[in-house]
Amino acid sequence: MTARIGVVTFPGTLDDRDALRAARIAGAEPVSLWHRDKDLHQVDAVVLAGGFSYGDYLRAGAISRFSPVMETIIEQARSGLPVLGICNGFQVLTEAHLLPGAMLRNDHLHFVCRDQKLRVENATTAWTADYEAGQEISVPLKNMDGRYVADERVLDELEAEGRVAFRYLGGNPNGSLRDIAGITNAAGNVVGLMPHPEHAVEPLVGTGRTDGLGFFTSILKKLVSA
Amino acid sequence: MTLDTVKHAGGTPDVEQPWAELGLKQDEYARIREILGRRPTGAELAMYSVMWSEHCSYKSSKVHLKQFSEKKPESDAMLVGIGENAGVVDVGQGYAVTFKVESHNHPSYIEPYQGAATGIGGIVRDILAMGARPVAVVDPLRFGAADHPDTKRVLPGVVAGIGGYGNCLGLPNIGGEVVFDSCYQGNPLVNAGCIGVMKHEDLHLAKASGPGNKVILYGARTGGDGIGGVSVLASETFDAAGKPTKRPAVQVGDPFQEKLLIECTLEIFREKLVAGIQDLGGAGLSCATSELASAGSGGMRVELDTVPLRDATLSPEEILMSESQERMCAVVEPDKVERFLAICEKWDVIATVIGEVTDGERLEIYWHGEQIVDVPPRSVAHEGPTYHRPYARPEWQDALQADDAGTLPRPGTGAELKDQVLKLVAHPNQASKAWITDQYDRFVQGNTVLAQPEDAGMIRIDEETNLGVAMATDGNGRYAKLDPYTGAQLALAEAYRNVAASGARPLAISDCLNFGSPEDPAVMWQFAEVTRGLADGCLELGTPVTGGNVSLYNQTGEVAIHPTPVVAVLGVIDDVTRRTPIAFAEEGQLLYLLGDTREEFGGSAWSEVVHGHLGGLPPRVDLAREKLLGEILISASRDGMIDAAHDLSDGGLVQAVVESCLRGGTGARLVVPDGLDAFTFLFSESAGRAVVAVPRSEELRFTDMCGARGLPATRIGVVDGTELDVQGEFGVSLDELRTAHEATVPALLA
Amino acid sequence: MARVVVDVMLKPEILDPQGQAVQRALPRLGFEGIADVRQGKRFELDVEGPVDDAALARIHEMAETFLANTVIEDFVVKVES
Amino acid sequence: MARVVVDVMLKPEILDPQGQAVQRALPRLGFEGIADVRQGKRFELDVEGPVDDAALARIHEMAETFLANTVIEDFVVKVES
Ligand SMILES: Nc1ncnc2c1ncn2[C@@H]1O[C@H](COP(=O)(O)OP(=O)(O)O)[C@@H](O)[C@H]1O
Ligand SMILES: [Mg+2]
Repeated sequence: MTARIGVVTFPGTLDDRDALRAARIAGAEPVSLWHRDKDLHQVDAVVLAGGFSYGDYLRAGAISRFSPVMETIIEQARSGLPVLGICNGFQVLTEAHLLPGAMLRNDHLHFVCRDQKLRVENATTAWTADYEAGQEISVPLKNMDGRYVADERVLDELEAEGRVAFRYLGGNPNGSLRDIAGITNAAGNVVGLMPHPEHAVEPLVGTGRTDGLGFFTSILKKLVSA
Repeated sequence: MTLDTVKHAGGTPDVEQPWAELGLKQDEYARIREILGRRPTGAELAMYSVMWSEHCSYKSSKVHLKQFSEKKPESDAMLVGIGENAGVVDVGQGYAVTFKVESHNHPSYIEPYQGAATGIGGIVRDILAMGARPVAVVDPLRFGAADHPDTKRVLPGVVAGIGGYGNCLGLPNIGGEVVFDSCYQGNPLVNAGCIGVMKHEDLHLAKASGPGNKVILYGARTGGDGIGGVSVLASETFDAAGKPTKRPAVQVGDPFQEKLLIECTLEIFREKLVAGIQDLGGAGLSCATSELASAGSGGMRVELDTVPLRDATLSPEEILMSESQERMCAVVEPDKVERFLAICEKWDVIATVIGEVTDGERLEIYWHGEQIVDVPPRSVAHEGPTYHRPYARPEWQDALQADDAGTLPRPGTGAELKDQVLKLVAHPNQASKAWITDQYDRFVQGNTVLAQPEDAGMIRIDEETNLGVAMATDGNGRYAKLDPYTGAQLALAEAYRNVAASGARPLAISDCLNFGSPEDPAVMWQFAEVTRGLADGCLELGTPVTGGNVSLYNQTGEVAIHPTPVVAVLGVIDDVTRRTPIAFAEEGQLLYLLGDTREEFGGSAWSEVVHGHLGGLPPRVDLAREKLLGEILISASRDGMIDAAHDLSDGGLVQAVVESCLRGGTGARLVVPDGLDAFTFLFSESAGRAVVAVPRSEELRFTDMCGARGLPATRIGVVDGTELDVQGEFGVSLDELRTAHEATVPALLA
Repeated sequence: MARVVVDVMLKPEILDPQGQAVQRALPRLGFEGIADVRQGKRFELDVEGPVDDAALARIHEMAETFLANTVIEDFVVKVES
Repeated sequence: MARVVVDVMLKPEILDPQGQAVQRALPRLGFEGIADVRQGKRFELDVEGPVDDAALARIHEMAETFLANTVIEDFVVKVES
């Protein structure tokens, strides 16, 4: 038995095919979800993939957040559906207030594409259980609006509750407060991060590392054992 | 104002018409009258003027471009040749690849961000129109002097525009060039290339056949963008003040709309819903309708009122000339129209039936029920004027060639050599371009095997079999200025060598030929020499030209840019796991220099960096040798005999070794081979060379192969330590090299 | 048709690198005496029908839920004369 | 300190993809009756010293040469009260 991992395509989503491929490589059954369709087609988990949905016009993620598929995802995420937001997906999750804070233009004002070192700070979420707490991984980072901000109170709360899931190492690439690369909700089912684990699942392409595969094997193990 | 209908034109032969303002010559206007047997209507005049412009008709260049077909090498790979939107080559396993390079030079000078962005948009639609899924882009760029204030305006905007558009489309940027030279001040070159992949059966051509078939315009609404842009921006000598036009000369791109257009079009292809398709680029609807009709059975009728507008005040002439971006035109059988429109609706793409294919031989366009265009489409699209412009070798050419770089003072000591090496790798032209290329997404789509700063970009196109394609673009304006014929062949040879160094087999080329004004006989001579050199070179290398682009009038006043042929070579690799990177990664591996090194410094990076000199002759070209070198590099990669390879080009051996060391994070110890002095060894730019890293276990097999095939292979050192050590001359730490190489561009631009 | 403008600015406590980049460039271009620059967004809405209190209330709601992200941004709604 | 605002908008004839995307989204969010949306930039400048004619002339020049690209954009300079 395997699990069904849904990947949403909004107009302008780019990394949906990569996320589907990553789910497949991890051993899951990949399922395409369409933004206009409220039905999640019995998936066990959802990935909101990277890209420029609606061109990132207005604000990254701001328009997609109001799509029909998000209505269902927001509702089910609140009752435990595992959701991973990567890059644009992370932006959608903050715009939808499933995760606190907001994403802003990189402090250097340029798009940045690089191989990024991260530390996995929380290895208990639905999407990170296959990592060790404190483990260092490298995955591609590529974004224009990757600067994570939230007010001090929220940041302190995230830190205190162990909800900073990933932190940048070797230089903060975008001015994110407290070097935050990704966070989780309190229940650990909703996780968002700027770097792209789905681009780091095969030794042949990208940066040649497979450090991102753990996201997909984590969720798969959790779902299959559940 | 009364509508200038065909009927009205027939009855008013003496009306004054603004043919000169539209860029037509008197004899061209006379020819239009002759073709039509009356004066043209305003709309017809608009169409002819834009389609007969230099940019669309290639009137100055086509007599020379003919050579690419006449001297075409025998190649089984060509599926579609010159003349279509882009050429198509067979890469095996049922796959075909289409690729092309185009220029967006003048618009990018006026509005760097949008000019460059729409350059990417345009080339991507070209590729899409062939039936292919775009899989990667490349961007060969030239700017004025690196420290000139205007470069600081133009470059960041151009780079942000290329990134902003390409990243948003989800197309990995896998290569390109950045060159600074004051000759490009005021005339930066923004060339953009795209690669697309399809199955053989998905090939689509731009033609409208089958009377009764519907003509569908889909994508963005039509606005006043770039009206006159084609003729004013792309074809006239650019005057710095810029001519104020009533409508914006600049197009603004909407990459989000284009992404939808791509996905929508691919879905339409998958369901086999189109009989012919054409992208809208320069000359907009004028071009799309006349080219589709001209290539098809000939007749087409269009109701211009049905075109969805962004600006309701546009006149019919303006609608025909508008260069609004993100539009495509398809010819669809009537029973497939409904499904076609449904797919467009799914992707939020506006689609409208604007006309149909007729069984006549005329392109007829109506506005409010009245006929405003009635022309033979071939006369607009394919039978424009041809110029045999005079050309002559400039009188300064001899003096330039006589100013031999070989006589320049050379470094005398190890310390001087070291100093000049550091200067070389830190010069803006040789420095790391990571500050620029890190603004481009190179990972998207998850198939990028190699990208910058590798010799060639490489994309996997089949996940099961690991079939892949590679591309490199090159062009050295300094060489071409010294000798255009040789310069063109050097551009070709370098791109070819880069592709081979990555392990891929070069198959075919595209080119973008950037020159000054064709009205200057010296420039025309450069153009004639470059095309001759390129055609001869392609014949010898067996790599046909599949298509390309010519950009003329890159000049301010009397001063033209260096002749700058940019060549893109496409290669194929059966198994991308066998690719060869440039990084020296394994200590103890042996470094071999392949090819012959001569004292060749004309046009070299060294002569520029150390002496600010341009003169003499460029390096000699030996294409048979290039071919042999390529075969060796490809065999060695396939059979696992080498772990790294880097071609030698500007900056010579030392530049290549520094790049490979920095990429791998290892040092190297070099020994100057017998018969060479250290300076020539390090800085010469002799063509037909590469440096490779050979595992010790493979050394014998590798040198045997080179020996048996007659390629000189000289052992020059070993991968080792944390510095670059040239025995008996100098040593320099990787850290120092890295700082020199990587700090320059950010310091100039950040 | 009536025009309503919505100005959206980053909250004062949020770093505005775009504004800063503009400010830093000014002296180089020969413009002195600008102590601070903030860059925000301006939306011009063409409204069908009367711009009465009900319409303004709707636009206010639109700004709050959509045009601005109030986690990081403030906004102002103005009717253009 | 005095505040001067520079509003930069794309010229009416220039495509505004951002404004269009916003406008297209509005009906889906339940906001009807907005015929057109244009999105531009708003710069808030804090000016040292008096905002007299000379200062405004300088700001006008700054807007023309730097804040706006007049090939595609129009701008308006306003003193905030
Ligand atoms: N504008 C650009 N866009 C993408 N890649 C670039 C660009 N400029 C340079 N590169 C990449 O940087 C690397 C070094 O460039 P270059 O020195 O011109 O290569 P070479 O000399 O081998 O042709 C190559 O991988 C090239 O593709
Ligand atoms: Mg190279």
